[in-house]
Amino acid sequence: MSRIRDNYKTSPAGRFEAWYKDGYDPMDDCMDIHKPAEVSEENDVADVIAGLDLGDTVYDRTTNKALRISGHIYKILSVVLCVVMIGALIWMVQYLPPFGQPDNPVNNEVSERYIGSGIQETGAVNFVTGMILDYRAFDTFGESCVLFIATICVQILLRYDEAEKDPANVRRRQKAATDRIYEPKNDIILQKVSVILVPLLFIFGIYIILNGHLSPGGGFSGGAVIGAGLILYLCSFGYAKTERFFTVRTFRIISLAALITYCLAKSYSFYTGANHLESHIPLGTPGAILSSGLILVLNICVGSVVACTMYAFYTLFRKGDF
Amino acid sequence: MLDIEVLFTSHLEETVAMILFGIGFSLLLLNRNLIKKIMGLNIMDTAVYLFLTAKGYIYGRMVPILTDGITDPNAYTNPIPDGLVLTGIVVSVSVSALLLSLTIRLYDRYHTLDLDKIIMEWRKEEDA
Amino acid sequence: MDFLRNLPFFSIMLAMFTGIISSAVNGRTARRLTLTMVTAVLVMSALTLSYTEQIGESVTYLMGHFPAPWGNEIRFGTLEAFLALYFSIIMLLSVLGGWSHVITDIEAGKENLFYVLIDMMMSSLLAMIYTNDLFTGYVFVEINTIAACGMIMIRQNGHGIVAAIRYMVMSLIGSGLFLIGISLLYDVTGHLLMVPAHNAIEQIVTDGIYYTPLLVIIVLISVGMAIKSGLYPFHSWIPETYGYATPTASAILSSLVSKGYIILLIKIFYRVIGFNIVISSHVLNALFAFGVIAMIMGSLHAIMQTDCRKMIAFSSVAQIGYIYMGIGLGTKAGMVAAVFHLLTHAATKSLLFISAVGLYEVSDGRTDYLGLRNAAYRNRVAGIAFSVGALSMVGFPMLSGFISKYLFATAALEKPHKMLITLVALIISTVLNAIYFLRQVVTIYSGRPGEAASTSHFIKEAIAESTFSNRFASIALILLNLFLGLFSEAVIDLISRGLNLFA
Amino acid sequence: MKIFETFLLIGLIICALSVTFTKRMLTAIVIYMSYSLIMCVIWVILQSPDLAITEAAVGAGVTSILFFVTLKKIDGFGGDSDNEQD
Repeated sequence: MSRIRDNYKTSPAGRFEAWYKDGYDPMDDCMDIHKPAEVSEENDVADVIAGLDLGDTVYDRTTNKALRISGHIYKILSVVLCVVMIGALIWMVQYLPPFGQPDNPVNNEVSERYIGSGIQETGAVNFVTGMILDYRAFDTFGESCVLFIATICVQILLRYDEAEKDPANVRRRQKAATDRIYEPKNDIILQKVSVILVPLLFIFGIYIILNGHLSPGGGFSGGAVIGAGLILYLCSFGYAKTERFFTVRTFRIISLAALITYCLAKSYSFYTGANHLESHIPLGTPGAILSSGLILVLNICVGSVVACTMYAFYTLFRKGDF
Repeated sequence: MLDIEVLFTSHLEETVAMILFGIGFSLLLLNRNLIKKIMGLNIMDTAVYLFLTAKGYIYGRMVPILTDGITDPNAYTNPIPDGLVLTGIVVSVSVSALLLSLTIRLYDRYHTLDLDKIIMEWRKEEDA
Repeated sequence: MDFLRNLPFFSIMLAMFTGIISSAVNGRTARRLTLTMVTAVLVMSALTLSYTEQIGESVTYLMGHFPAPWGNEIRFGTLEAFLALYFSIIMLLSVLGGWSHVITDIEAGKENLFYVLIDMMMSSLLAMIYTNDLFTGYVFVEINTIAACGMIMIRQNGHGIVAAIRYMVMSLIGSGLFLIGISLLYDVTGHLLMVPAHNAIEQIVTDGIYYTPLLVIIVLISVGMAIKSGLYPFHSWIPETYGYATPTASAILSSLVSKGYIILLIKIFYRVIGFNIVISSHVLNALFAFGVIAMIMGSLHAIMQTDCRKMIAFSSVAQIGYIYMGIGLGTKAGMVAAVFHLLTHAATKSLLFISAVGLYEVSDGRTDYLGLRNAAYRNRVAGIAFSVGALSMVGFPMLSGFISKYLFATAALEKPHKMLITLVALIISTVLNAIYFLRQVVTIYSGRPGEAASTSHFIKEAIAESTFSNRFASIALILLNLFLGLFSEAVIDLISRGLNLFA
Repeated sequence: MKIFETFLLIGLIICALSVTFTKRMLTAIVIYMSYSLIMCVIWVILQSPDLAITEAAVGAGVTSILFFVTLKKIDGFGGDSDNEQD
């Protein structure tokens, strides 16, 4: 008898029931984050949470009836919302245009012009690049701004400056410093592999950026590849080596220069386009590296911004600095 | 009402994309662990991108890159969804990086990833 | 004269350019750059407004060399130019009113980054107002969300971070729904530009094919935008967000950010889907219902708050409810009332947040409502400003809140089966508003005026420190409120002409 | 080709579900990485090499690295004994 009950408890239905009745939440187990031994003294709430047992009568969901009911209602509502939404979406899929047919609404005069006249109008052999950097360039400029503003927000959160006196930040800095004690790890396998891989990654990234208008890829993917290469180099050789050529200053100069170039170049092209003026930028021969007008310049700008940003994300996460 | 056969023959990619969207959405809404929430967000976004990419595909056509000088629009797949997805991927990377840095700061301060616990504590303090 | 066509484009690009430059300068320079930029945008929007008033129709402006179905474009008419002008005024006054707190609330060395966020917020708001392309709309919605999140967490205390995470999670759910809505719309129409997409949708409605996906799309986009702007069941992030951010950020978040999404939603309703199709889809009834619930529940929650800023924040929940109720009426008059209330709320809520700052400054930093006792005598300008804002929210005649309530009531009379609910909800909500706002106003004026003279030393210092720009911003916002209340005819006329140009 | 694609699509769903129900964060991140890689292969099949390159570099590369760094910062590596990373 008890074995059957045990089986029921471990079965999905039993777990669902337990979760519904709030005795046990299967999601609770997902949080295998371990609380560190020392809890800082300036943080009362953290202290309380560290020794948290919801034994207090008011806030214990098992004893406080009102709280339990509202918790139930919230859970049921969210589950119902999810189920209804998935159901509605899947039910709707059958009414959509079928997959892969040439006469679907999406294959209209828009894509025809992108492909048919793309070569004369943008000079880009890769139609996707031509589309995102010329026909719909405003979107792409917005996208670069999203990346820029995300970097700004991460800097606000994680960068710390010399001027700070807040004890919480001092503690964070000490913690970051202990993270760096193990740098470089001098792992021979990692170092040998990255000696081979990092130059390859850089060359591959630069190739993707420069050939963005000729072959698959472009500024963003190339920049991400270069960024990954930088991160690998940092992991295997430590901060001392990377700081010789990449500091906050480098990051600021590169990203500012690239974004300002991007902004000005696109402003010029939007202004001439809207006022029906002649654009004085030669398109070149399609297929050559130096062709397709501004696209190459924009790709290089995006690539350098993205490479710096990815590396900056990593170092900001690791030690709150570049 | 629901024609299963249509779903799995002519709309396979879209169906899978919608299922993935639902999984990601539920993860983002229901899971209490912040890192899982961020993964849910990424799954949800990639599901939309899978849907868009599937919409750009046309049977038997080439990648939208000029080959052998053919400029006939009927020879290539649709380039528009690819462009949109490229833009979208950048947006989701930025958002994930921002959320992850918020996670680090939250953990620094409260040593937990569960927002409900923290909010419960606040209410307790307010009443006290 | 024809050169004026370029001004909306210039204002978007200028805002972004200022943002990029501001990331490399120090805090003081960044603040000056930002103020200059917002003033420039204000002037440019005013010129655009005069230009659109002269030609009397909306102008399409190419962003690139290619026309409508191929390239990006922006489009502006009377209402868009007016909204840009209005938003830049509010932005300018909010930044002016709270900048002294920005210095103290933000870690040293990161002040310029706050102004970068404000610049990007401005550019994204402008782009959301002007855009004529759905995907551009999505990208700028994301910029707006990230910038708003940055503003919330910039104080870096525990409350700020938790509030930012909750805001981000709710917003991302909203953006996810909006994104899949756009993707489906692209799938069934094949266009991302608003006007060609609208033509395709009309075709769909006459043919009847793909009509089911269209309904799902309308629901997804409406729900996504409603979540992002904080409609009632999804409001849980609002009080913490507005209550714990730095005052400038609170004012901007409550009065501008959620409004940008509503404007985009109205624009999609009118220009992409077509208002008649939206009405026949019955989505508006759901928005109406949630709006009414929000009006009452928001006010009830506000009564239960003891913290003054949280009280103002919960009042925002109720006001967002008013706006959605106006949209949900499904008539032209209801829409005009909703847009007018959007303007009212933007002016009044920023006035309340900015003047509340003036009151805390002289109350030893206490923010609970009893702690503000007698504060109005210590800072008279802030006291008057807070009272004006509160009276406007309650619907005192001559102030803007009265006009918008009047507009809602008259709009409701056109819809017989929604009339009763609307009027009852308006009355209940007004009474509840009066309870909690007048309670606060009475509190700040309770006590004898003479006490102000004999106050302790630190309060005198605080009064001396209370910045000139805060008072200036409060007075300017009072005037804006009076302007909306007294010259409402002209504004309503402008809104209804602008809505005609929207379609 | 269609069979291979179907196989990959089923793999995607399995990965997404296992991310939902995995208890250890490290495992979840690794599964998320493989989810990105499968998505990348599907995009190659769907004739979008641009996206495949980007997803391989970003989804499977940079985003996952950021997840790992976050996990390290919040001391989330390992199961019961969490001294493995030193």
